[in-house]
Amino acid sequence: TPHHVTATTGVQAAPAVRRMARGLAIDLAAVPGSGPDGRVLINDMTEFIRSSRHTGARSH
Amino acid sequence: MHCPVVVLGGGPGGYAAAFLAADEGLDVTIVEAEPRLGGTCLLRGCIPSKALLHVAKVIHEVDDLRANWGVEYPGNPSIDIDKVRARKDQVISNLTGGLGNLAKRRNVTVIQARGTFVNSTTLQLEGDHDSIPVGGQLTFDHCILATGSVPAMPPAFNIGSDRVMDSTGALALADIPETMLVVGGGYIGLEMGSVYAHLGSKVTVVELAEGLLPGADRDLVKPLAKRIDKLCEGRVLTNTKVGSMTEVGDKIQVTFEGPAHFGHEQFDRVLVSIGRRPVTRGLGLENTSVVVTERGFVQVDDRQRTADPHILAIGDVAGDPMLAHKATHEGRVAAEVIAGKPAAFDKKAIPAVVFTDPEIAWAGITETEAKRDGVNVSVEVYPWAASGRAQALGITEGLTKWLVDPDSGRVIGCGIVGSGAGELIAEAVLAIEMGCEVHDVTESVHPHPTLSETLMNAGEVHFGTATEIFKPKRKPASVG
Amino acid sequence: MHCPVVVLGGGPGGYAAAFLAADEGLDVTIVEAEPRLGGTCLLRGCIPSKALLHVAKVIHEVDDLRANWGVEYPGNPSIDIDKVRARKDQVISNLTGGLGNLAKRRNVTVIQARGTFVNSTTLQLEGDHDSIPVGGQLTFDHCILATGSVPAMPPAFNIGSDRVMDSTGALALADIPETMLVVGGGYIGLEMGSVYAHLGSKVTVVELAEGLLPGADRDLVKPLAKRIDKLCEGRVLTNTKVGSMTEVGDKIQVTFEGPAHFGHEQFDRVLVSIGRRPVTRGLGLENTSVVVTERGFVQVDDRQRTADPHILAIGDVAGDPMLAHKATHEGRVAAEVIAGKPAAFDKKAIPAVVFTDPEIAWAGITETEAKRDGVNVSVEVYPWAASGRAQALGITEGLTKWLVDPDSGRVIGCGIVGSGAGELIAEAVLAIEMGCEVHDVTESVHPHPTLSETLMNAGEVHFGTATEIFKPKRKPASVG
Ligand SMILES: Cc1cc2nc3c(=O)[nH]c(=O)nc-3n(C[C@H](O)[C@H](O)[C@H](O)COP(=O)(O)OP(=O)(O)OC[C@H]3O[C@@H](n4cnc5c(N)ncnc54)[C@H](O)[C@@H]3O)c2cc1C
Ligand SMILES: Cc1cc2nc3c(=O)[nH]c(=O)nc-3n(C[C@H](O)[C@H](O)[C@H](O)COP(=O)(O)OP(=O)(O)OC[C@H]3O[C@@H](n4cnc5c(N)ncnc54)[C@H](O)[C@@H]3O)c2cc1C
Repeated sequence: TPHHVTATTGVQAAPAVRRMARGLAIDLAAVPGSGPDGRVLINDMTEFIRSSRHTGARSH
Repeated sequence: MHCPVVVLGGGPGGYAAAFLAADEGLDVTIVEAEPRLGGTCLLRGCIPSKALLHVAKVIHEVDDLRANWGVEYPGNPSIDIDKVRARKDQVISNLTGGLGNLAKRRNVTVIQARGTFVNSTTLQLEGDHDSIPVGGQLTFDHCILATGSVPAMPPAFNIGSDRVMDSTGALALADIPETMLVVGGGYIGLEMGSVYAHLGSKVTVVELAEGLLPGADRDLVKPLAKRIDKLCEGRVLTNTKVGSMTEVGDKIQVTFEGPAHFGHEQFDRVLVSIGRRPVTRGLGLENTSVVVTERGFVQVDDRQRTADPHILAIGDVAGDPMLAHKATHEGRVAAEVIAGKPAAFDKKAIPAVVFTDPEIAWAGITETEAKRDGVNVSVEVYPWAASGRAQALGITEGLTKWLVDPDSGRVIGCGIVGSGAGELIAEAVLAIEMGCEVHDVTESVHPHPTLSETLMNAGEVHFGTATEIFKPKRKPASVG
Repeated sequence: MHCPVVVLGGGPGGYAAAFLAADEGLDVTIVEAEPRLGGTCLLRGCIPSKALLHVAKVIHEVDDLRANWGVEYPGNPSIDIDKVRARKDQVISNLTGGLGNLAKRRNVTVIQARGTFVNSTTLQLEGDHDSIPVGGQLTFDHCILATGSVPAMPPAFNIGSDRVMDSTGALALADIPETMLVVGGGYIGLEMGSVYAHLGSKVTVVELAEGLLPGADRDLVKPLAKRIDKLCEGRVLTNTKVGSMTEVGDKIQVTFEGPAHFGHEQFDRVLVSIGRRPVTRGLGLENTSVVVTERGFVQVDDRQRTADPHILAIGDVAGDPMLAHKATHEGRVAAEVIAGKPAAFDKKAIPAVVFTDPEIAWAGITETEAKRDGVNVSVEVYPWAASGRAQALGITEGLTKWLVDPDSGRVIGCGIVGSGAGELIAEAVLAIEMGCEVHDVTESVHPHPTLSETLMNAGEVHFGTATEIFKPKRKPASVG
């Protein structure tokens, strides 16, 4: 079933981070994660937003 | 009458959705056929069953004090079934009364009526309650469909006798029958069977599959199966089909059609608990664009949206697992989606709990699923016999296990059997959602002496370093 | 005799350190004065107290069944104190026997002796057990000091009477005295007082501070204080100093010196539970470079290293909080540090639990600390009266609260009072350690109906959107 797939594969991020990404329409897979094993942390999100603002790369 | 947001069904899915939508500033109406909010869960499900299981548990613990602790109450308890029922009903009234007040304080309109869809934006309201608006129709921008489920009752068992009950009948607690047959060894059958057995009935359980709780991991089921077998004095008939039922005098005669057990037997009451059926028929869904699956569920995406742009669906009607907490979280997602918030139902772990004694709980991937789907996991098991708390309580038959993704070292599943497993699983859910590695769990200080430590200890098993058991993963230090 | 790693003291700190060091491949010896491993916790602390509290809890639940559920056992329980004691001792033997076996299987040498430091790398071993090596000395590369703590007994109370007991005496359960005074309303006094009260003693509690459990948040203490007051039939004397004790016949006469309560009274037994004292005196620490603080604790850094390069210290002897799980985790850190692993004791949350009924538990920052230190926190409280599970169990006096950092939205503290709080706090510890934001907790699916939901619900209070209570944070939708 689908929720197991996300448990083993896909980008790792906490519920609050997933929520933030949804809200900003950011694809989590595009965000470099600094947590253990590439986990995307809130700080990575803020950093990503800041840098995409510079490069205009943000997909909206 | 027009209301921007209508919720059809006032169960744990529906009222959670309605209340959150109201908290988000939306104008909300609940349409519920029954005079009280709460749905299956509150009126004839989770809550009354757990109230009765509490009584069963204390009765069991008194037996244990007598057998093992030198603390003895004279004789057996006298059970005033009217008082037990009254207490259970009081619990329900408190909670359902509370929900009514909360609806008022949130300015959520509650209409007591049966709603059916005339089209994608109109409900026809049947009933005779004052709350039904003139014209008997309600139009909406968004409807959240939360009509839940009802007990499945095959025609062969539906013989028009009060003595053949579904879970609602069993919870009504008309009497404590001398003998009772529970058809179906799923969680509802085992919970209700335990209650009646502790209240004094001779309970027999019959299950078509090879073991109780089909689908659950066998190592989790084993200690419970043992206990149920003892409680039923051996009358647990797995691998057995129930053929027919007939009323014979004031008994129900039941035929067992093997393969493991044949013959017929008479019981004072029969509880049929073989599953639940989503409520999608007779709702006029054919007048909308909502798609209903073969199994009768409404098809939804991860935002709880159906194929009809005006209609969302949540809870039991929207698919498995049919559990109250799934309904509530889906309800909250639906409300947020309508309010334009970035919600989605993308859970990695939905816990399942069997509130028997011992309890069984699991979340995330199970060992059974991992095997079936060929997912590579390491399974780290900690036996409760090694837990100081379990020893102190005399409940050493439990176990706690993690399923770990061997590549990332993350916890992706958890299973627990033992007293309080239903509470303990919550930490595991958080761990799985957070993408915790095993170290995150083992280095979190769990209070001593508690059963929560077994989650930490099962994590330590992964490294071969659990203090209270010896299960080395590294080669032992060269001896001499 | 030389052993690379010696652990002095075989309590939950010491044996955890020794076993992990062995699992890491090191050659380890434990020196323990007593004939059995387990320390205070197992022999005369956590474990026996919790075994007895289990009996107390069931007795309480039977009273509740009678009062509220229509299930009534005829008469009061007969309590065979010898059997209760035997059961408790059996639990201890099982566990301590298990530890002995585990030591063997791990090739950990256990020497039964009192050890004192001759210098930074040598222990003198006193005693007459066979396990003591010829010469009575043991040299080491690393010693982990884990000598724990003992009950504090002021000279004024140390009047040479068996009737004045410390916690060890109370756990010995010599009899069930008719009347008992508990001096000190900390967790040990309240736990043991509850046990004796449920077994039938008339218990009085006297506490110097203004309320029970000084230091704990008052809202958490309140429901417990109410229960203790009922259990003691009003005999809870806070704000009261105990002056002197004298043996008068077979009673102990105690004088109360105000300010809230004066006079004297006689009791069959007195339990002095006013605190614990780390064991650092008489160990020969002056022959090492170990630094002992004014309060008698060994000074350590976050790797459990003392000022002496050969000696680490863990557990009660190494500082507050004096709790078994802190000892164990420090023990594991010490073992890993010696094994060259990157461990440190850098916990954000060490849970504290009072295992009374109701239980109290907290972790991370407390409201009291936040106020004292001027830390800005939002406090989100969820009353258990709104929980379906608490209603079903009839335990609606509890509460669950989160302390949230208003800037980051992260949970940094948690407090719970209610049945099972000690198990529930484990999830909060994990959440704090993981740096969870409130959304992480509220979007994790907590099983229904459980008390673990109150953690989720208290999180929802933060957003003003808890389903079962109405506590809006946003402005209400304009009405009309
Ligand atoms: C005995 C028993 C024990 C259970 N124990 C647990 C447990 O411990 N934990 C757990 O998670 N789950 C448990 N469940 C399952 C749980 O009750 C359901 O998963 C949950 O109630 C589903 O919520 P829902 O809101 O989707 O639907 P429901 O609770 O079924 O509510 C649906 C509501 O919609 C109303 N309705 C239906 N059709 C219409 C209509 N046309 N017009 C107006 N109103 C309508 C119904 O009257 C009902 O009130 C138990 C169930 C049973 C039977
Ligand atoms: C009644 C009671 C209830 C408690 N309940 C709880 C609870 O529920 N949860 C909790 O976390 N904590 C509880 N505690 C506290 C807990 O017992 C201690 O925090 C814990 O035991 C500390 O572990 P330790 O290894 O540091 O020391 P200890 O357990 O005190 O062990 C020290 C060991 O060192 C030995 N020793 C001392 N000096 C020498 C020497 N010179 N040579 C050789 N051996 C020596 C002692 O014999 C002892 O075995 C309780 C305590 C009491 C008294």
